[in-house]
Amino acid sequence: MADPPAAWRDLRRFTAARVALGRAGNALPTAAHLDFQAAHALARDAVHARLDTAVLAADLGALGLAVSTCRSRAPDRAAYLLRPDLGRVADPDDLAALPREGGVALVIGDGLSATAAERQAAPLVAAALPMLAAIGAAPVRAVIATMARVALGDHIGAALGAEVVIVLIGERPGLSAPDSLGAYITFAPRPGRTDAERNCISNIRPGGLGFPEAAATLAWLVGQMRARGLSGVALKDDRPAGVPRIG
Amino acid sequence: MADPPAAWRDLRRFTAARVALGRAGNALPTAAHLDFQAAHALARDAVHARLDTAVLAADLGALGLAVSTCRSRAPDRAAYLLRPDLGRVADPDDLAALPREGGVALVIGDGLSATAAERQAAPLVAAALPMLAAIGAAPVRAVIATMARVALGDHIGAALGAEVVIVLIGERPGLSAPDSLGAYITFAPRPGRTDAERNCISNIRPGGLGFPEAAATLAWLVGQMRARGLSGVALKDDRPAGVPRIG
Amino acid sequence: MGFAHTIGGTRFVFDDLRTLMARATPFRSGDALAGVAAGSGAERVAAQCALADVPLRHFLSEAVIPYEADDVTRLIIDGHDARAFAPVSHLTVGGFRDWLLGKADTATLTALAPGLMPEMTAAVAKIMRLADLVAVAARCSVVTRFRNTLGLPGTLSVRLQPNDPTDDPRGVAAAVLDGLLLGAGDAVIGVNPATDSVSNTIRLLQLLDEVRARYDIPTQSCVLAHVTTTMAAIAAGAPVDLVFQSIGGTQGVNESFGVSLSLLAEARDAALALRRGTVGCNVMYFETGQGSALSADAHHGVDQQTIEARAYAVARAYAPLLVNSVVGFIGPEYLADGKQITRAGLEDHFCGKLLGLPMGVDVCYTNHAEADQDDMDALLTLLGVAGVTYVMGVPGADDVMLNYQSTSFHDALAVRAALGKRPAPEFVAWLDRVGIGTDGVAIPPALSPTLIGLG
Amino acid sequence: MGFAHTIGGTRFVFDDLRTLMARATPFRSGDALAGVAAGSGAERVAAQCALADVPLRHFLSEAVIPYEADDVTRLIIDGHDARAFAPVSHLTVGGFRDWLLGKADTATLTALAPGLMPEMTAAVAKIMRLADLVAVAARCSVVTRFRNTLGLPGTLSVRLQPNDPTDDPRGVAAAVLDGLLLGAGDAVIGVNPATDSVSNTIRLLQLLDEVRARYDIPTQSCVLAHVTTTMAAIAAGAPVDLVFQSIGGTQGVNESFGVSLSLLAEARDAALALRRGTVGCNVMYFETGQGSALSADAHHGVDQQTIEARAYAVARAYAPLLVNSVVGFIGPEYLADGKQITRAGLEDHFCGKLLGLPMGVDVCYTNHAEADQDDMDALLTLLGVAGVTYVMGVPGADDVMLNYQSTSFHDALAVRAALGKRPAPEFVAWLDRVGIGTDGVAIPPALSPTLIGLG
Ligand code: B12
Ligand code: B12
Repeated sequence: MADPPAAWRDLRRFTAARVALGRAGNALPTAAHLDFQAAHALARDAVHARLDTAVLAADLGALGLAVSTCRSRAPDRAAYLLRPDLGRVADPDDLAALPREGGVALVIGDGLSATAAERQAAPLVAAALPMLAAIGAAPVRAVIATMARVALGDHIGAALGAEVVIVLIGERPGLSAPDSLGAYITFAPRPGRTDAERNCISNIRPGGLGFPEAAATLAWLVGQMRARGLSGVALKDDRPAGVPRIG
Repeated sequence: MADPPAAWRDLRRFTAARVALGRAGNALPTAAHLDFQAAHALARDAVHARLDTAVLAADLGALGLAVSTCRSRAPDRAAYLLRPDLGRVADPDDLAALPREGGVALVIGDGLSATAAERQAAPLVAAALPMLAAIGAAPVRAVIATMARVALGDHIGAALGAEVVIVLIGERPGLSAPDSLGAYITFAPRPGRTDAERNCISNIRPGGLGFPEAAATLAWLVGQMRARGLSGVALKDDRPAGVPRIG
Repeated sequence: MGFAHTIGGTRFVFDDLRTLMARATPFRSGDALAGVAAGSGAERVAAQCALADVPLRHFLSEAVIPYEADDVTRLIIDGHDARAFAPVSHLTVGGFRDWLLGKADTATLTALAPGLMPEMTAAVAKIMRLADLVAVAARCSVVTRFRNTLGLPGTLSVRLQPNDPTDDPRGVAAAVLDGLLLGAGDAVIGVNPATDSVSNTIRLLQLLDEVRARYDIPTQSCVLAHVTTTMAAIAAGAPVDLVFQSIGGTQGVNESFGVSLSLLAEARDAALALRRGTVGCNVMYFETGQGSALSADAHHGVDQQTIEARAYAVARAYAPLLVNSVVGFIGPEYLADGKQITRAGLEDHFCGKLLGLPMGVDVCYTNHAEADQDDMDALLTLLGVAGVTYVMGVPGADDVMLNYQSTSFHDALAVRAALGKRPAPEFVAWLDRVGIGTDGVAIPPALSPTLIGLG
Repeated sequence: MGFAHTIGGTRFVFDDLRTLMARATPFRSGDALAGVAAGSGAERVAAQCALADVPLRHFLSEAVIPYEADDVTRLIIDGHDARAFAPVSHLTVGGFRDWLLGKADTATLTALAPGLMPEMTAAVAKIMRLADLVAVAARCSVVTRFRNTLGLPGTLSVRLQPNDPTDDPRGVAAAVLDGLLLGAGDAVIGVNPATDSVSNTIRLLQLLDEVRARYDIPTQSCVLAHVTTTMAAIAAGAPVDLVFQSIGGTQGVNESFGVSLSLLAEARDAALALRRGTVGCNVMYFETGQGSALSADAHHGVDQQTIEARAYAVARAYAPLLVNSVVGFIGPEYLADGKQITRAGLEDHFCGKLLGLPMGVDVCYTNHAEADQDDMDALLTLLGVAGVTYVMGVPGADDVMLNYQSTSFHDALAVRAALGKRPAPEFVAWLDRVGIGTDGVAIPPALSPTLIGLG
């Protein structure tokens, strides 16, 4: 009923957020309300989607990477959601099968959105590989981790004897973005690392942070970690801003 | 804190209801609140208790009754609670095993409180048998029904070729009475009878309706049903009152 | 005709209005039991979207249960007031939601009520959030009268429910006094008899009438026996204020309750003839509750919320003083947990109020349901904000005869205090007069237990 | 020493206070995950009964996490105000509940706050129903000030949360304007930066400050970067109103967040030195949430609600303008469904208010939890009745960067309307001045989008 005027509706040009919805009294108009409900039903499905590891392995192999897989100890999706402790620990056999090859480790985990890993991981890696190679930090292998939490990377990185571990993982699905990828990077990975000892790049997806920008930040962080021998809150991204101010 | 004065507390003499609890502001005082919580935890257990059919069969046998058993189609307690449709239909084998012996059928079901059936059924039957015998309406057999709803009696009664079916069944457990028994009596039982075609006697237990009174009403109802050829709303208990008025 | 909508690439089709309504309902166990619930979240939203596009006028031509087969359908269609319907006759269900939340004020809603079919209110409820159900209901005003005035703005009344497992008069009287001392009883003092015999009913009626008279309380009493029992009591000269009956939204469920529309009319006439009301003559008290039609196998494939709304069409034909959805009473087979009970309670209150009824809600649960006192606190508060006409008052929230937990006298005091609500005005005056304060724990002399035989 | 209680014939024993508290907590997934939850309903009630008998004084001598091992315990014990504690020092936990619900008025509660240890508030919360948590919290009053006055009786404020997945200034500005037009933003206009870099943080700080200045809004802004990033921004001369940080209730969880008590003090000093507040100088904004300590493996076997209350002891050491429990934000591993989120939200609000904090609640859920908008409506309404200081305002309830659902600007309008609440007084005056009505859908000239670069 009470549709907003054109000037208000125009705000939609600037953001994917649900602005300028109009009002039905103090409530959302029916159309906006049902739209939200539909998005919620679909996002709940995304949480339960399973990672298609074969396709992902092929995509990563095509980038010249060796590919391994590693399951966490969470037996199924329901357990995964309620037992993060299991999602943080690797299946012992899978872990034992990883070669202790050092260097920079790359882990791609389903996390809370397998869709995100399927869609965004390969393009991001494609963008990042040359930049990492330029600083002598290109990974040689990708480990596809299923039922994974961020901290699973600590175990995998340690098993690989890695200097740095990059974990690309599906962020929890939102109503508007069911496929957003997060990157968590940790220097000298080993079980017991806290989140204060990692750095994070989030919202990687078309419509969010673009692949070139994310890749550049990733390479910059890896370079700094190796140079300074640490990661986490003590390592601040203090590169000057590129995006212009408004006003 | 704010305990009620003695005159108010005295009300407890007249009822098992939670009167004269005092107040903490507008809330229940802590002691009364926790007492309620404890009763709730115990009542929830009572819902899930299973009927000890062996003990009950022995008790009923001791009263001179032949004993059969009949399961409903509800496979377990969880299904029983959410699928009353299954609790109303008899297991076909159990049903087929019942003799078509006519007369007044007696069914004892766990219903929502197996404890009630265990505790109150045998004493009630003991009190009722002589009264029923006096009007030539004594059952010769008791059918112990598990995972039973009231309407299961229609199937059992029909299979027995009974003129009247008496279903004694555990009422849902309350906080103060987890073991209250209900009696549902139906003339000419057959699948499809509605509740408007039954009569009911409820709250049978020590502290509720006593066994002699319940047995008397039961026998009176059975007698009326046989005399008038009907049961349910059209049959009113219009015997004069026995209990004195207050005032 | 059919309905359809596409969500996330899947097209969902719904054969008829009955099916569309059922699939659009938020999940509850009873609809799953009946086999009419949506199969997935996406299907449910698709049904809601399709339902939002249905013109309200369509409900006049497609009945969820055939006219020929059901006297409740006939009551609804024959009684529809086209003039009152006019202001919304051009709207779809979705547009109706917007209209209700936006423009509609109290006067508009009052005038609209006779123009609404229960299925229209059920449909719009299905596409509303809890906050929407609360906001619209809060704007409705329904005032009824017998020996006091119920439903005035700013009031929240309480049925005092002093049940006893043996109908022991002293047990009942003790619970009545307990409730009065805690400010309850303005909606009605109403006992469910454990034994549904005529003599027992008369005995309880006399008891309640005596207590009311001795304490001079401006309220009404009721014994919730079967309507036929109450009629027998009236015939025998018993002091009947209100006639009670459980009703449902189909002919079949009413038959399973042993009642018919004409029987209810007859009972009402009998009660009216007694002329016991002092400030008004609303003499009926009805209880309803989602699931009863399914329990009686009389649901015709219609979802339980829609049937519940149809029960209100039955109720409004008899100008009741009180209508009460006993929402969590029947059990988990129909409403499995606190979440389902909460939503159903607010839907029922909303639909009843829109249809012009003095809606109370029995905020309650059984021990076989997944619910607890926290759920009740939440629902009671929401209903308070929604302007519920009345709720139950049971000693310590534990009904020792019906074996379930409802709201306590304390709960009613708490919600009144939290939201600044008061009892019916005549009752407030009485509380003041006899000296019952809002935070006291004493028995004022005027309410001495000995006056009602509790020595 | 141990504790014990018998329920239904079974005697339950609890080794220490930490265990007793954990077993007494209403069920939630996080405590089950941590292995500290009660094994049955009966054990839980037994623990509640035993806990009710524990003297409040006992908390002074038995810490749930050892003094030597944890700086939060040291903060709590060293900072305990024995004089303020005196009025309740003779009470047990159960007696304290009665006292709170009965006698305690606003002035009494305000004076009591410094005398309470967080564990005392957590303990009493565990034996309270939702209605109790609401009733007591509603009597607390906590007023804070920076560029306006928050927490006055009858007010309900809103954090305007204009997040953007790329921190695009125009996206943020558009969401800010949308919120202002819907009456949101009096608590703070606060962006979570997608990228936690110093330059990006400064850029966002400048943007928010410009919008505030152009529109002349009596409110404060905040960029919710890590405290060390904000300190770097202050050092670089950026316009910082409030310093934000996530905190928890143990030294370990704070370490996992990369913070320490001294770092927080340093940050506060830096912000105070800027003297940007006009009506007051509460310069800190903290967020907390049940489960973060367990997630960081820093919970010491203590239940999550108790640790959450301990986080408030950290918060109150820095006189914050705002504290916010992000109750449903973290996910179902800690609070599985709407019921658990609802209870936790009201517990957190209650404990925070009792401890003297300006508590807001992020009424929210994620898509991996069993919750929906109905649950949010219920919790928001309950919090409104409980007098919550502020809630979130997110465009259409959908945070497109943090990927969760919170309350919308609309929700805030609805709860204010339902309960007769208003924004902070300075903000009300501003809304009037610029011409934003309560039911309008127009952009007044004073808020022209072009003024903030949205051409
Ligand atoms: C639940 C309940 C209901 C539900 C039943 C629906 C359901 N699916 O459960 C509803 C709300 C619909 C209901 C309605 C009525 N009930 Co009723 N109900 C109960 C209650 C609280 C629990 C019953 C129980 O635990 N049964 C055991 C389980 C295992 O049985 P079930 O197969 O699952 O359920 C069946 C029975 O409960 C039966 N039933 C329920 N109420 C009644 C009433 C009568 C007279 C009969 C014959 C059968 C019957 O219907 C169910 C479906 O077949 C009892 C109180 C108690 N302490 O027992 C009162 C109780 C049995 N009901 C009572 C009454 C009076 C009624 C009504 C007649 C009220 C009215 N004036 O309209 C109506 C109509 C009943 C009918 N003829 O269909 C009285 C009976 C008094 C008597 N001695 O005759 C009782 C004792 C409560 C009371 N004192 O008011 N009821
Ligand atoms: C959930 C969440 C949290 C939870 C984490 C607890 C939990 N058990 O999940 C809580 C509320 C505690 C939290 C806290 C913080 N978070 Co956070 N968080 C998120 C969120 C919403 C989702 C993360 C996710 O889906 N992970 C995927 C799943 C599969 O991973 P997981 O193993 O289950 O969970 C781990 C990660 O989520 C990790 N994590 C969560 N937040 C952060 C932040 C940083 C910097 C790091 C390194 C790790 C980390 O901790 C979890 C446990 O190990 C993201 C937003 C987004 N769109 O992703 C922000 C986000 C990652 N968090 C962010 C920030 C800034 C923080 C804080 C530093 C805020 C502060 N100022 O204190 C703190 C501290 C984090 C820390 N060092 O421990 C930023 C990171 C920005 C950046 N590029 O560096 C994000 C992008 C949101 C934002 N823009 O504000 N967070």
